[in-house]
Amino acid sequence: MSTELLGIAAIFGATVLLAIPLGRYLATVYRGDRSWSDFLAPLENGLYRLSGINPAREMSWQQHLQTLLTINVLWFVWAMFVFCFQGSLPLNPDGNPSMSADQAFNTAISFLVNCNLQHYSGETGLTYLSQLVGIMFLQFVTAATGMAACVVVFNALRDRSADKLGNFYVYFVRSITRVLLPLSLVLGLLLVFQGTPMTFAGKQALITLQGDTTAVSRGPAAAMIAIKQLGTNGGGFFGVNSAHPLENPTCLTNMAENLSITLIPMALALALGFYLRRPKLGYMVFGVMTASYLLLQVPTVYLEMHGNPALATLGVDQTLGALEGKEMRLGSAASALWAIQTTVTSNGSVNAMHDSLTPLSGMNAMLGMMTNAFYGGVGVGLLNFFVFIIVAVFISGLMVGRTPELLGKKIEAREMKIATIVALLQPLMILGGTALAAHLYVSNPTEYASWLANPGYHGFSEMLYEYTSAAANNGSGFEGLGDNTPWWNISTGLVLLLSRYLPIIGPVAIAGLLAGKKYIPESAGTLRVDTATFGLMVFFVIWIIAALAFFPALALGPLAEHFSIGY
Amino acid sequence: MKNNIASAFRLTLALLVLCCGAYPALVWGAAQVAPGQGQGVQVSHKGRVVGFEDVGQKFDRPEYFSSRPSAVDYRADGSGGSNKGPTNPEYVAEVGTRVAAFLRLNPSVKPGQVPVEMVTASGSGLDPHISPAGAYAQVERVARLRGLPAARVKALVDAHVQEPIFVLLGPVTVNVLQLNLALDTLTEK
Amino acid sequence: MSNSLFQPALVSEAVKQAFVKLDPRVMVRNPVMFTVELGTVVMLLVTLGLLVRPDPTQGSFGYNFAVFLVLLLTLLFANFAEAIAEARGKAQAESLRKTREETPARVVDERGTENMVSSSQLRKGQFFLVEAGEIIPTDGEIVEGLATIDESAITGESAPVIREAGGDKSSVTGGTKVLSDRIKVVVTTEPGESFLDKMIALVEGASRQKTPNEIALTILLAGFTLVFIIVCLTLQPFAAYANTPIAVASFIALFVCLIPTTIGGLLSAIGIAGMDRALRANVITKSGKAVETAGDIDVLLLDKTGTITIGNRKATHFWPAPGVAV
Amino acid sequence: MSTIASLTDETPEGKSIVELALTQQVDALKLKVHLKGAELIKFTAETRSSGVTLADGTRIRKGAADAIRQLTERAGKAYPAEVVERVQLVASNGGTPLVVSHNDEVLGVVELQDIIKPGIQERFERLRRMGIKTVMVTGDNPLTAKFIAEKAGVDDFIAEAKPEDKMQYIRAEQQQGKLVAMMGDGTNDAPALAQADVGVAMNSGTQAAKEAGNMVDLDNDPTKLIEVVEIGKQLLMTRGTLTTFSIANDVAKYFAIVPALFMVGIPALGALNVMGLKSPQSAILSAVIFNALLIPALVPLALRGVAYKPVGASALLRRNLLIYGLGGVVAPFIGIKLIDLVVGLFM
Repeated sequence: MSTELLGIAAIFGATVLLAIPLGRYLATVYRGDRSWSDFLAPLENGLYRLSGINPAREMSWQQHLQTLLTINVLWFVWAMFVFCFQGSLPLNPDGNPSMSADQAFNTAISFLVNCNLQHYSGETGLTYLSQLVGIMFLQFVTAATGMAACVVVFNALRDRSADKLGNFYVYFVRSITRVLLPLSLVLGLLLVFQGTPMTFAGKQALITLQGDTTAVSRGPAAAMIAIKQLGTNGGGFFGVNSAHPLENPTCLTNMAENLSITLIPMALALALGFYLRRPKLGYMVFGVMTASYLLLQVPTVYLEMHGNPALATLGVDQTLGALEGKEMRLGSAASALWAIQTTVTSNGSVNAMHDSLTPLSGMNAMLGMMTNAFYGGVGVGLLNFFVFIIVAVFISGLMVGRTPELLGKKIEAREMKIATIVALLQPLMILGGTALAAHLYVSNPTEYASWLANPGYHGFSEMLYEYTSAAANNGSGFEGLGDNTPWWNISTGLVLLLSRYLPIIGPVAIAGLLAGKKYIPESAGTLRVDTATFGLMVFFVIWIIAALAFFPALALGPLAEHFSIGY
Repeated sequence: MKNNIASAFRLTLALLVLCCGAYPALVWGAAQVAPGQGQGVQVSHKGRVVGFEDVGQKFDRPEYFSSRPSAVDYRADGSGGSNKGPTNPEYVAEVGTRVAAFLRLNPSVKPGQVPVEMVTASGSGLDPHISPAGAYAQVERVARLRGLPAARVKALVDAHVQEPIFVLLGPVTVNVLQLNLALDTLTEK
Repeated sequence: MSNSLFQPALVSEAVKQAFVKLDPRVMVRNPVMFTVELGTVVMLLVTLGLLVRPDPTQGSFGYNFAVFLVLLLTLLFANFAEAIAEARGKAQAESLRKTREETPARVVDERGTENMVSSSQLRKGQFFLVEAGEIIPTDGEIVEGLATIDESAITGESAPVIREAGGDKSSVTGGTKVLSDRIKVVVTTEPGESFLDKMIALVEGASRQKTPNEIALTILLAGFTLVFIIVCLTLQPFAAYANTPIAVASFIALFVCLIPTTIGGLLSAIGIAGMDRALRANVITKSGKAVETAGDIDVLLLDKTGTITIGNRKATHFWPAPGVAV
Repeated sequence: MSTIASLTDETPEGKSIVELALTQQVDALKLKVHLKGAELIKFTAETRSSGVTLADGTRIRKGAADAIRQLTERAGKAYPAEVVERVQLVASNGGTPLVVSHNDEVLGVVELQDIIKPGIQERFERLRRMGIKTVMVTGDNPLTAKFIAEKAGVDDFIAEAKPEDKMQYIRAEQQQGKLVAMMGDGTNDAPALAQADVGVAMNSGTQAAKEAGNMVDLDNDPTKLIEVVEIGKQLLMTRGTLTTFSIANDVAKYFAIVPALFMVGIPALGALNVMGLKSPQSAILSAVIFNALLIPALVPLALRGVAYKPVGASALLRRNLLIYGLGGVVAPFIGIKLIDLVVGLFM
């Protein structure tokens, strides 16, 4: 058991060790400084030429957002087309059908917003073409979108006054060519050599050793799984995601895939410091994120390794931990590690079924998504964190007797208004959605009986988790929830859209407004934001604001379930 | 704005070629020299493909080492967990039934020592592994039903215990398919 | 100025104002406390309803009434805080107002003819004369003469000051008293806009506007309030799912406790008190914003003379030239 | 002799020379005798000297070194090298040298020194720790200005300042994004007062200056700005700390009310009742009572303001976070529990 603990410590440690140089590299690439990857410049220039883009044209924050939204709409149309006609398009060896319009809509939206909530099962719901040019394409470009928006904010925070904040396409293309593609290639190759399929052959029928007839689904999985993990996308090739023995065959792939979840989000947090040439700022952000993350992670590992207390009296030897919904080859510790890392980062891929986690572990997973800023999704996690920084800067600025300022820019009513709206969104979406669903369920429990796979408090947790996952653009689920109904498709779809774009628009707008303000050089009276003290303040703000809003809901779900064991 | 749309459209096309053409082609090319040529590593017995090394299969005949319970009955063209909540009374009762069944099948195992993976469903429903404890608990039964000395079967299990990669990544496991395959080979000799 | 924060006279006035300020049209300016007022009204209705028809799920009448009373007290306390801050300013304004009472003014026209008019009739650009022992009728600048003036009425400083024509010390303030000599003054403000008038308006809070920081903070507090409105509203269906009906009193109590009533109730008192503290330091600020900005100052320009050094230079040595005896 | 020249001089400098003379046992009364029938020569910008011509025709002059030098040299008298040296030495020490002549013959040099206000260094040190740069504005020459600036501990100075120099300095600082405050009284200060972010006019100042600034100091005390800065900081700090306190309170309130809401329906949630409150109803009443009492309890703090200490922003934040953040989390646990003990007696 202690080797399992060492194993997850090694995964986490390796991620941090890789994230630091990657952070430096990201800063270099986005600043446009010389780096070893400059041999890719001709490829990028080719892309700009083909697309008629002038990479030297700088954009205002409004133009950035306009560009971002325009291209997103195009991708949506493209994805809809692929999913609706996949049955008649090539690369469909298993003869899977086209999607219905509403399911195509749901899937397109879900992948467009980098959420990857799946209301289909990969083996039967998609063709290989859809997996590649629909799903995998969106997994690349939506991750790059988040990163590009994040770099716009980086740029806006530099110590000067400016209206022009670089070219969106440049940030976007570089995110793909310099970061996502190379890393995906490395991970994809590792997966292939560990046994993950990369084939265009269809599923294989066979007779098992003891004589049963079965078939094994396959496909061009390795390439897609790599970007799924790296881009905090999470939508798996197979139905059960990385719990599937072909999607995640060994502990080595598990380490690599797990590491890939947090790698870029961690590196981006550090890159903030390197980009602004204030490395301490990056370490502060990283420190707050890590402390908060560990607050969720440590108890979860402990709980999952100590088994399900509800089974305590049944005569089961639980020295291996709680294994319902978990894979033997991965073990309870590595599954607990993944469960929290995937939820704090809005990745949403799973290597164990979250519905079967012990109650408080489930709560920690939800808290990771409710706060949605501990590392967070690629790019967007830092944007969420940025909103908390604004609130923290505001309150602590007042506390030291100065008009609050962030890196030399004054925070005023307009910025506060935007930050408040974005901060409000999360509780509104999660609590509002769950309240409506709970109300519907209570008003007609027989009609909606198929919704909840589990009764009581856990059933409530399933609904709460679903909206939390949607609002965090996470995509993981308490999968017992019968969510392929019009109600869940429509309501989560709306939540997805609002929760993707407002938290991008808001922080970019704030940063854009700040960038246009006069830069005030630091003095002894300025509150430095790259200190441990300010980090403590941000920590305080996130936990008080983000977590407390959900306390009553969590009390009725996981907490009630937990305390009821053996009561 | 019009320019914007045109650029976005052309960039989308270019990236489709790069990300969905060139990149998967590279991975696919590499797969051709990987174990299983990217088709998945297959396992044959007597010249017949009986399964994939990494994909678990159902063993409910008592002369085989059993696999873990599966929510999808090991149908590998799908996958899935039970999604049972930890305190769901129905679920707790089900585990109780499985514990009783396991004890009945393996009378040598004392209550309280039933390995957890043998009575809980895996996440994928296709878990190919059990723990060494889970295998050893079944040795007595399998040996009896196959008419083999228990020590031989135990030695077979010993030989199939897989230590974690780098000593620390993951738990110690036994691949049920390979164990049963070896068992069949041993019996047939 | 007394050090005591709670002088009896001020407190009784503030208590009265605490009730007056319950008017929803006044309360609505403070979103946090306004929602508390709404909650209080609901509590009152529930309590009254229980009188008519007892309902065991809502708890006893006594309990509900107690919750209502505490909520009402919360509102009154918040209003009291604002009122006591205002009252301190008002008391000061009152003493200033006494000095603004109508005073006779001796106006002179171009030909030197003198005319007695009331101070309120003085127009900008007119000239008037003041002699020792008279009160200066309005703000102006000395054009002729020099006088010692007692400004204690507005500064509280009893030592007389010297004002003279020309140079930088030519300004006189209405309401102050000439102690010696005779001066001719040109009126520099229209009636009702004199320094004294502005000061009174200011301390009374009539021209008090929310400062930028205060506005931003109000937005944040409104945000918090909205979050907790969401939390409380959604709790009802949650509780219904869990089969644990919640009494109205509990809902409102939860809501009122969660929203930032402490800062919400004290916010305007803090702002008024800030201006008031400036006033106590004998500084008149034209807006609350200026006080806030003062807190942000990075660079301070100070005149050497009078600030850094005492008055003027002093002779410290005599160095004789060679062959000269002292 | 210089004393004679100064006796008639009503400027502060002149008076101080007399004072100095008195300390050196010169009999002022005896001197006064000399003045009978004397003709006073006023200081003008052209001659840059003043003095007196006694009844017997003796000309006594004092003034700027080069002015007196001109006088002596025009009269064909020697201007001793020692005097030149002394003049330079005095000037470089921050003093103002006045050369005194008797019938165009140089008598010596009077050294005028600025007396720095006692305690002003500490105030500047305090300002520095608040992160505020202090700039001294003076009409003195740069050499003198530098000397005094160093002695008083100000960070920068504007020497030989004309009104437009102040303006320019303020503009330059503002260009860098800094907020500038200044104090002024004269009409020629009005533009600078208007330009500054905080302009404090002296009440004794001209109407124009009072109109241009956004504050008026009734005491005409030039150091008042320091107080105003602290008041501004206190105002913001009070808001910030009370907001923190208010929000931090929610933790304890949750632990009081949430168990109270659900304990009846879900007894297991009684585990959240960490304060061991007596009953759901007493818990709710205690929480709202605590919430209500907090307002009057904090009124004195709101009115007085949170004390400001110039210890640097981070240290200040740490201190306030500890008192109002941590205190805000802990205090209501104690407060609500105590109130519950009392309320419990009645329920």
